[in-house]
Amino acid sequence: MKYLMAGLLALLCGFFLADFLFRQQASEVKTPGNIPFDHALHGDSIGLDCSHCHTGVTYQAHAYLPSKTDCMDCHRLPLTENPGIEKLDSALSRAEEFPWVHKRVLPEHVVFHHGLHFAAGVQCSDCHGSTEKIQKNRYGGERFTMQSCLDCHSGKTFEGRGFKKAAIHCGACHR
Amino acid sequence: MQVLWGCRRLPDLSGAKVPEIAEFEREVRLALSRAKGAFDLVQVPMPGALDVHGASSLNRFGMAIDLDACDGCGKCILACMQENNIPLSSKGERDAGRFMHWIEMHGGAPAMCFHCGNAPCEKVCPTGAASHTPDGLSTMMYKRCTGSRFCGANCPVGARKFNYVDSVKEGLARKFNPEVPLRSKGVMEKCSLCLQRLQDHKHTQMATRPGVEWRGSGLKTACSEACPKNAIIFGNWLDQDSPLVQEAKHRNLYVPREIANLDPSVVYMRGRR
Amino acid sequence: MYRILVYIGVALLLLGAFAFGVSLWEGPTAWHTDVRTFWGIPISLFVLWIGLAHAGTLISAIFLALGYPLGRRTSMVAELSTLCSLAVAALFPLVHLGIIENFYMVVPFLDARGNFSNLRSPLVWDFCCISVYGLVSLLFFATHLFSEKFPDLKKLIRPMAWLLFPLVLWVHTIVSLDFAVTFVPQWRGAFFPLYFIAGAIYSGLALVIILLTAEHCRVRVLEKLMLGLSWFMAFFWLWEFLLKGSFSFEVVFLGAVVPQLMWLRVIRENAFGRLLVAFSVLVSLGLERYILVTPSEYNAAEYFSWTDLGLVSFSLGLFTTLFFVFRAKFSSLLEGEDVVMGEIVLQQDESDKESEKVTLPEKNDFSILRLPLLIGVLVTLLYVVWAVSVENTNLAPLSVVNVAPLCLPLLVLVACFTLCARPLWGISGKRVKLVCAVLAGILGCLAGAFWAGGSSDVSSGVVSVQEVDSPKTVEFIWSSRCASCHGQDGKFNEKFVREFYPLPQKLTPVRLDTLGEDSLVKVILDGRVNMNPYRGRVSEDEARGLVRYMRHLAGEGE
Amino acid sequence: MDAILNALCCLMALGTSMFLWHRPVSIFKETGILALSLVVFGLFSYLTVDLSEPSLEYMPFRMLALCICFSTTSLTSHKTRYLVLSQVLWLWVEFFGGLTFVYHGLDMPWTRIVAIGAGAFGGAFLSHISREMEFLLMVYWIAVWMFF
Repeated sequence: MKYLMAGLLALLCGFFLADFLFRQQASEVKTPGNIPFDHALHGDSIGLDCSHCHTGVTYQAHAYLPSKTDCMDCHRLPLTENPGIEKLDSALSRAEEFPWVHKRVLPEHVVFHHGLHFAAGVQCSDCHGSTEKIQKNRYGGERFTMQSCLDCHSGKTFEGRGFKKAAIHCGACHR
Repeated sequence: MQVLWGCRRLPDLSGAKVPEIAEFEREVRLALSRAKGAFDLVQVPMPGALDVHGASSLNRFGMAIDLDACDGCGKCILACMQENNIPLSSKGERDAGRFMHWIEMHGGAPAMCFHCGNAPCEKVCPTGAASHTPDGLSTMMYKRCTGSRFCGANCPVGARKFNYVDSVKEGLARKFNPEVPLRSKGVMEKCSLCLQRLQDHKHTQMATRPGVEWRGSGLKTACSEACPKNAIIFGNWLDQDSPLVQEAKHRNLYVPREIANLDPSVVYMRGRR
Repeated sequence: MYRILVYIGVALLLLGAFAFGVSLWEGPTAWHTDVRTFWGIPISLFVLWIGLAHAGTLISAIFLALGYPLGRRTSMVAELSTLCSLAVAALFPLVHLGIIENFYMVVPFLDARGNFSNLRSPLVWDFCCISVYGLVSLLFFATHLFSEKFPDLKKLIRPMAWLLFPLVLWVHTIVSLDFAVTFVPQWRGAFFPLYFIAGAIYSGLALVIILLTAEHCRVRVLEKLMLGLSWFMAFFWLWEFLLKGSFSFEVVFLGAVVPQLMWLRVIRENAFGRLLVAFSVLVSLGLERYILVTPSEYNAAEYFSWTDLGLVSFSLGLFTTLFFVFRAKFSSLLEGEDVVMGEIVLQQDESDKESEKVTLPEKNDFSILRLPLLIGVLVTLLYVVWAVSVENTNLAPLSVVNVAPLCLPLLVLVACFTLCARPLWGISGKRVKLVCAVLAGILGCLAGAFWAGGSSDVSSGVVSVQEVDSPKTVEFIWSSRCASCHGQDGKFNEKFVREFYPLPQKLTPVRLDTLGEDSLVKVILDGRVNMNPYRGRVSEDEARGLVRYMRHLAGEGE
Repeated sequence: MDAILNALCCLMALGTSMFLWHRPVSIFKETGILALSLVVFGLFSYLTVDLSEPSLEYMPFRMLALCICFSTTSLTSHKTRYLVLSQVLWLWVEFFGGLTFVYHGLDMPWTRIVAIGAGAFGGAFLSHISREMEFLLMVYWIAVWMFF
């Protein structure tokens, strides 16, 4: 009997262990430069939407990242009384032209079009989490899995949002 | 883990030698000199919508190859290789009579995958890597392929190509087109009807002009672009004003006998009516 | 005796091992293929060995089920040969694959990515049938093996035989469908199931006869059966010829003509004569499989590369080694006292003489089987319903016909486990139980890995700033570039500007018109007091477009 | 295939089945008779029907199955069991033959399969088989062959 129990236990443990080890890993890419960027400060609190910095997000495949110039649009003047602000401005002025460059987390055989999903009414926060949630200085803390795509495409998630069922055949997102 | 899931590794291009374009041209000439026998053609009506549950009623993409115009110059083959990053085939492969070309000359006429509406290859693929899109493409999901080659054995016209060698490591592959991933060793591949172009075109339109129905108008495959005689016409069989339908309307359409009752999307045109 | 045979086996194994390694390393280029044939020697060897794996169970199980049990030794030898040739057969489909580590994608189950293998493919059926067949015949062998020591196992043997009876035929039917389903003209044939089963039993009988000769005993009934089957095979070859005009002299000669030598007393009574016939049958069937698998115009057998031969010898060696090692290991258990050593003469009428004492009335069989079968049926039904209803990424829907081939294996597997798991567990010692527990753990790991499906590698590309010349439409530029201060609707983004910036100029239609388009374009590109320069981020035309859009917004504002 | 040919098939199956299972039962005799009858069936269908028609390429084997079904009625022991098994064999031939047709775009002979299946299932519950029952079964099989 006790061996039976042991076997069952081993079975379960093995399953969950292997699942944990082999599951799709979150790919985290550090941004260059030591500027801790806080999405929360730049989001709704000052009435900006993501597309102000991620200029492609509303209508193109890639969301893109702001260039130094884009940052400087606002940071030309000291914006707050916060003592850290000079440090930030000087860091910015020293930063290279494209401070934010990161590796795409999307596998090469997967197609994802940001604009398409924006047009379909999907909010950035639906996949990337709200500006408060996004970790400082991190990218891709989210665990994007094919399952999460499929769930939404086949209408399992976001019932309330009235999304249309989307294609789930391989050719829709893979090449 | 990388070993176990090696199937999902990216081809490592670092250090691998990359062939010159001249080599691709040379191989195309070689392939032309070894053209296969002509198909035994039978006449068919114009393809309609797929009769599969869940098929699109708006789009069914396909091509018509004008046998009267085509002079078998083989420019389409080269264009296809450059669009889809098709690797050169190794010496051993050539000796075995195998090229990776998605387009091959059969009796002086180009032949690629005919994208049968009722494709035998898809039925026997164990993993579902070979599957159909609602708009009539027989697609190949490389990362899902386990290389059982059942599809290849079951393709009546032998349109499927198997990656017998690791073309990247052998320095046979060149990434002309960043949009198309390189295929790893042990994977089946074939004409995708330039799936990437269709996807990009569709996504851009749906993002910038939501609400407008996408019929893929104005789109062309690499081969049809490259053809100097304009003998390969790409279009949407269900769109009355697509160049394909416009042309095919008053021509006789033919397909190889082997696949005549498999509802192919790619056909040959000959003679006017 | 066994030692010598094991040595021979090891020798062959080592000869072939290199070829095996090469084909693992090189992949499908290692053996002969060409433009038309994608498959090759591994698949032919697979078909051959899976065929050989059948006679074992057939002889012991089916004869037993039908009430004509053979001597214990005969049936045990047959079952052992089944297991060993199954082990050999199972290797080759793996070798055949282009990406071996992807074989798990064939398992007909859902993984965490939402992938479901394509149940319409005979390969999936194949995979299930063969794995189930392996497991069940292992259980059958174990039950049969220990039934001497533990008599209460005896009553299980017949019911299990009844379960194996259909399964064994089913498996080879499915193997034949791999071919019959395709569009290859040489493989067309609705009669392939029978053709393959006949071939399987034929070759399997030959193998068992060889093994029994090594045992220094002889079972006449098997020889008679083989001879009888040779006539059936002859007809199948005739039919193939009538249908497709395909005909191979070697195959027919070795497979249908040579066996008739058994009519001669000299050959029949002489062990070497029997061996000769049996081997010629094996060779003929092997050749037939190869010719079948490589449907080229020419006779592909002439194109044998050394790897092909190496793989053949590997399979032979592996079988011989496995078989005789285990044979020696179990020899004490194999020889029941009810076995007539040496000559075993068996007629159907007097069969009960050497038969084991398991001939219970059949009513008993079915009363034992009832519950397991019920459970099996329920599980199978559940699976079918689930498999058909699961949302698969494949366009064409599944039909019952696609799932039907999976039903029997699943049913038999479940039934067999519910039938004999408990008794076997009861008699097994501590070590066995421990091993089982460990195996369960490993199984769990595999299942988990399968479920997780692994991690895709990220792309090599990078994401950076947007280039100017990428296609844009003015509204989008406005919302991304201008709206942060000027507001989506041309009014200000109060939250932002009031707090951090002096208010920008109000954009009334009057003001815009007085300034004029060109100067406004200049402002957008080169900036003004608090207005940022956008040259390099916005093209001139886009700036012009923006001005028009601004005017339009202002117009709406009034 | 037209009715006359079908009738001929049934007759031949019936005829050959008469030779089976006469005591003393010996492997050689039975296998020999079966193999011979297969040859007869094969040549018959080769001469009469057009074999390029895919649905006919397993004719002789269907006839063999039918013949075995007929022959079981003349058994003396385990009649019920072999009656069921022989019908299952026929079912087997029809079902997997049909399966290959499905993949070639033809459709499954469902009515026939269901009919044979019903026969096999029902047969399993016969306590003993009288002469009349044998006759009825034969008629049933012939009907299945002719009309489905």
